[in-house]
Amino acid sequence: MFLLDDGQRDFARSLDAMLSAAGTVAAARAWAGGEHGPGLALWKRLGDAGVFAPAVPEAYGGAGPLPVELAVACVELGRHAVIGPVAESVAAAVLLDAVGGTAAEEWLPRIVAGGAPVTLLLEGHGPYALDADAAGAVFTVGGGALRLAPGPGPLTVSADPARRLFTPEAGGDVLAAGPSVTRAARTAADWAAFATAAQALGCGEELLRATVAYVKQRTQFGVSVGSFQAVKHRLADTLIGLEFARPLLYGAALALADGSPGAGAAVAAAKAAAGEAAYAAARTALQLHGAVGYTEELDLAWWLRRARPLRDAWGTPSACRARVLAG
Amino acid sequence: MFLLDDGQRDFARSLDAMLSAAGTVAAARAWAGGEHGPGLALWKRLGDAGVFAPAVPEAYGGAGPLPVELAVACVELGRHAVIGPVAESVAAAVLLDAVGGTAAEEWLPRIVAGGAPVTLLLEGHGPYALDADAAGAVFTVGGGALRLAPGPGPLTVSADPARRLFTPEAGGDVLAAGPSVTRAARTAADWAAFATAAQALGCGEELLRATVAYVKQRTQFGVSVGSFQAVKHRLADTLIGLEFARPLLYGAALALADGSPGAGAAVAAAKAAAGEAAYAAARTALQLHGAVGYTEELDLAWWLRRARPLRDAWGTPSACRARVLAG
Amino acid sequence: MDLAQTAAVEALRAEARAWLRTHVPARPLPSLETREGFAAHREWEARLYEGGWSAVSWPKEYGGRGADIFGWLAFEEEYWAAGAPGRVSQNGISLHATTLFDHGTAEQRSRLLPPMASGACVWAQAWSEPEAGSDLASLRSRAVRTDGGWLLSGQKTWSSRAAFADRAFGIFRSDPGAAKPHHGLTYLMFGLRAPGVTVRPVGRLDGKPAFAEIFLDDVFVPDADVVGEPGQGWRIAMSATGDERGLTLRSPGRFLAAADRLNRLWREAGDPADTALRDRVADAVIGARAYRLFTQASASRFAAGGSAGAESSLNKVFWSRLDIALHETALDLLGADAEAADSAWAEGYVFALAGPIYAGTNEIQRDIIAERLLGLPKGRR
Amino acid sequence: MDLAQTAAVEALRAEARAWLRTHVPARPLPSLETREGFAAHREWEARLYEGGWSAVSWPKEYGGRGADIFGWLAFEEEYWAAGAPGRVSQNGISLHATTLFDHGTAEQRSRLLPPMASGACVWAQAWSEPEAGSDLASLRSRAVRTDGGWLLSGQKTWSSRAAFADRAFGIFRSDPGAAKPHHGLTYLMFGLRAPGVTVRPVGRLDGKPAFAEIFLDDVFVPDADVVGEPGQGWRIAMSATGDERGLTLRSPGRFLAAADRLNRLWREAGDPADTALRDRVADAVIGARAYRLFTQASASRFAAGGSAGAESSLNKVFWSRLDIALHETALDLLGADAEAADSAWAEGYVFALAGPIYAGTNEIQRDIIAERLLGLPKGRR
Repeated sequence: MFLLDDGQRDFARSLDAMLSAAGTVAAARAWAGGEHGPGLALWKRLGDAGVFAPAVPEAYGGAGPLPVELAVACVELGRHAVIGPVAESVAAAVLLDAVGGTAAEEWLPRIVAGGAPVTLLLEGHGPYALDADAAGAVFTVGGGALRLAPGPGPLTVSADPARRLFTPEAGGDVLAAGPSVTRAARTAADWAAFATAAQALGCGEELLRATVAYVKQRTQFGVSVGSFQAVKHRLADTLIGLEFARPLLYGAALALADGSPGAGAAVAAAKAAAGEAAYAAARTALQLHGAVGYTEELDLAWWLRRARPLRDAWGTPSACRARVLAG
Repeated sequence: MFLLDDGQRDFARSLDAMLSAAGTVAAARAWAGGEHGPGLALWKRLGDAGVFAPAVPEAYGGAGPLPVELAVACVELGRHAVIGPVAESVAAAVLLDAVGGTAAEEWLPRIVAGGAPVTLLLEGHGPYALDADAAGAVFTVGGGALRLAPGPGPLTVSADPARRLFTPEAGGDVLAAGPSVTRAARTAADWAAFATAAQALGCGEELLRATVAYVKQRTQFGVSVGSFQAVKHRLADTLIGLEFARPLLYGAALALADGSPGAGAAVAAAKAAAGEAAYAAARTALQLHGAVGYTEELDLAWWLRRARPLRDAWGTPSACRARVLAG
Repeated sequence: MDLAQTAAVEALRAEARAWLRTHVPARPLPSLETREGFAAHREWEARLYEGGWSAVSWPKEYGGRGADIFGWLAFEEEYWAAGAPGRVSQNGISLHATTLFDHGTAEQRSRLLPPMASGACVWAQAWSEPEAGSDLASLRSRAVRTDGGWLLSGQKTWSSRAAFADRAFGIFRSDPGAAKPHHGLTYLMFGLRAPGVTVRPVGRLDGKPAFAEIFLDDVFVPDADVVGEPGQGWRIAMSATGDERGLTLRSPGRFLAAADRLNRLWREAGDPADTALRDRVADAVIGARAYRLFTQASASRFAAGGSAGAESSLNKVFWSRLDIALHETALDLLGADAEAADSAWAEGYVFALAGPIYAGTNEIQRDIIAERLLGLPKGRR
Repeated sequence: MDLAQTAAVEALRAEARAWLRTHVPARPLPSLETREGFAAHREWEARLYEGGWSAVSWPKEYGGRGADIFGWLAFEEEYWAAGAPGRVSQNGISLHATTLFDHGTAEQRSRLLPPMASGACVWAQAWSEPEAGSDLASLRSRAVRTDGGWLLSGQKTWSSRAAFADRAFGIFRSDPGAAKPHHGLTYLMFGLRAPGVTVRPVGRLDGKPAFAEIFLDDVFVPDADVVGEPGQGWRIAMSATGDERGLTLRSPGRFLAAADRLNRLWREAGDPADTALRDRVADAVIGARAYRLFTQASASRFAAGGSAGAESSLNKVFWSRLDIALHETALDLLGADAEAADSAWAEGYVFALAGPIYAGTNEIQRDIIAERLLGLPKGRR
């Protein structure tokens, strides 16, 4: 059956409950200001809750690969605007597992436990390593070599201030090299796209929920804003976008689980659909909140500003569409 | 002033009045069935009304080039779903005038008088010559030579049955040859695109008018369909599309009148905008008429089916966009 | 969570694929919406029936295979992937038959279903009336009680397939004094060549008589051809348009096959550098895949005892938009040939244009989504 | 019909071009929405004023050039094409000044306009309140009559520029007992650092304090700072947002320059084979050209004695959509750099996002278009 089973649903519910109480927006605000304490504490709780276990094999203390469970977790992280290099830690886990050796032994148990976020930069995926200053390790892959970057490098401020972009210092120790590293990096990028698609879906779902709640209580011209047909139809379209992205996400999870040769294309389809749906949800949320949504005073801003970076990170819609047709 | 002057407005009004009484839909129905009588009679009246004079210089009995007046006329032809090779006759006039010689002397006076529609096929603009079986002459330009096709060739039925597509027989007498023919053909194609853009605008305007009238009188669930906000907003968007295409059309007319080097790009901008706006108007008209609009029983069908061919003929939106950026 | 299917479904899929490979006509049949094409499609239904493929989800006793929803979805994927002809019996098999299973008598089922499945009797629907399109509750056609049956009078319109079909089903006002407009309606069946029936074919945009107006003048319908209780027509008709119908109105197999054809057209005719068209082809492929997986999820919920409900409105808006976008993309790919009316893409485009209008306009579907799924206030439009 | 301009307009254009070539700062000023940038933009206004370019359409006596609408449009084209800084005095010059010309006294004009034009006094608007966004008639802030003037109390919000500006203009409820909600309002001016005024800057999405909340606690306004008759505030405010304002809210010159920058970015950074982005760049170029020509037509009608009326709603929806599409295209062209917040494109994108919301949401504009231009029924929404 193409439905989450009881265990998967329970996992989602318990994460949702934990994150609802965890003050994720306060952590984001601090993180944006360069104060990592609350974010790292939250990260530890994510590890305890088993968020990273689906990305790490049992041999290193995880439970993976379990892409469905990973999607479930990342949707909840997106729903709660959790900060940190989530997709990057997932991708690093996949990369290190494929490469093996001491780097895997050193870092995978820490990743699974939430001991430290790690981040990475893969050739062909832009110049930035997310949140490198807060990461326990900054991995880079380029020219067939996996390296540990010597430092986070300079900061570039993102449109979402809780996403901190760094251009890692070049060089660093080579941890592994050869065609297997390049292959592993390709797979890792697919997993990063997959985790990002899941976060985008969760982000879009929360934007829709918050906007529906707002238009129900907000009145203009003496009536509920939510009673205007134009508002209703725009929200209906937003729901359609999200509802049809979700099965693509879980379909991609099953393709990753099978190691199917079409997994990359399936991930790309999910990423394009979830990214576009989440961005459309953000545009809708902003328009229907009106001026108050345009400020950083509402917590909503942490979702509004994240939707577009999530749409583009680890595969723009255009790149994903090309990948879908390439098969 | 960027406004039609009194004479131009009078020209539009008198054409509108003439065509409202002329039974243009009946002519279209006959034309679609291969019966040319009513259409050719209408064509003669177009000539008498001065529709083709703006495309033909005074030396041949016309009044041109007067692109603004030509746009005014073609908008009205589009508004009334007038059949026949309108853009093709305009383009042939421009081509023959540039080439000169006996062909110009023979055909331009007939074109201006509405004595016979003529059609043409220009290399690089698809395989079809519109309405070749009803045309007094079928001109072709290919390989630097202007020819008179020996026959209309076989018929291909169009999605708009009143647009009859022919693949003219190859060969025929060479009327002129050389680089000047190729240059003239390029200019002629711009004028064809311009006349088509004008027809598209008129077609879209009539689709909007008819749909607004329909939703005002049609009721569902006990209220006027036109009172639903979703309907109102869709019609508002349709109006915006048309209202912003119109100045592009007249801007292109002025560029053609000046012989400005950017005239081709200006025509392309008008063609893309008017074509897309008219097609959007057709989609809106169909959706808001509902099932009754989906039949060929309403006269509306003659506009609904024409909008898309007008969007694509003599330059698809994509080709026009490329031309705009090429300058 | 998985997409694994039962052995029965996989066996059905394999058997269907094998049968279709040897039976699907090599050349496309003439258009279903012409007299000649209608006859050819009726013959094809007979061949499907002989193979046991006409109505796979029906019980075996009526010519089906007792397939569950997953079996039906698998069959549909194979059917459309094989390039098999359109289904002239669709109105009967997926709409009227559902009603007969839920509300008909055993006698009605054994009398009506086998000829429906074999194509011997093709059914048209007769819901809409000139003043009652999306607003079915305002129906005016009457059924007046008479000895041993009812006399039908009035006018039906937008009756798909009625130009060439044999019989029709619809609802009629049997109690004009009923308290509410959707009370006092009765679900009845009648022959399209019965005395008092006049069928006037109506051409759709491409001129093909895809539907008809039906004029009824004291047409006698025996009690045996009333479905369910008189006066319950609205409830019966609505139940057939609900839940599972949301899943079976347009199968994902259709769109998977169409997106696949579009992708092939793109590889053959497309300019590889034209990313604008490439993105639209990719969106069609993604959309078809999304629709397939969404339907698998809905079917899973349905099989697990859930109900589809307003979800089918999401479905309707999605596939109808997908269908138009897919065909518009194909036409743009065809360049100058797009204008030619006699291509499969052109016919598919005209067919797709009806999607956002019929079976409840997309505007109404969005109202339903907003009110029932998002809980937004009703009433103001 | 032509696009030829008068000799006066062409002379103005040539003079403006020459002046701008030598005066526009070589490096972009810091963002207008920061304290540092606000000060730099205020200095730029002083330089514009010295050159006589601050308010070209004002009469010469107040520091303008008496240019007509065509002159203003030509100046704006030159201004933005030259890459000149954003206008920190825009709210005053194009909105409040219009009101002063129409409804102010000679004393008010000579006292207030020159410092407005020189940047010595930067004005903020104070229309909206927390419970009155697009629905201005429900304003609650009060003006209570006192000796020689009025006492203002209440809260204003979404006050653009108020974080760093000097004075503000707005309407206040002076007669709470008036029969209708848009009666009994008065148009007043007050200092943002006057006793009783508290300004709380509000960060927009990118954190910059582009507007502020203004809390008023018995703020004294002398009678000399009432514009027009007390009680007529609604009519006065509406007249400033009508007709010509539809033309001058966002000049075509802005979008022509932005589309031109986008086209350059495309040529530098774009993949020539990427027709998907190429089409969007072309649409921005076409859109900017359409907006320019549409505005020329409106200005011509206006100059010929026509009124703009509901047409300005077409305008508003068009440019606000164009602005967002243009900036989204630029961001997509920038690739990974799109996410960086400190680019002109990123700031322009955030600014563009406000377009469909402010000055009457696009939803309200579409209602107006449907009702006033298409004659569709009012009331139900």
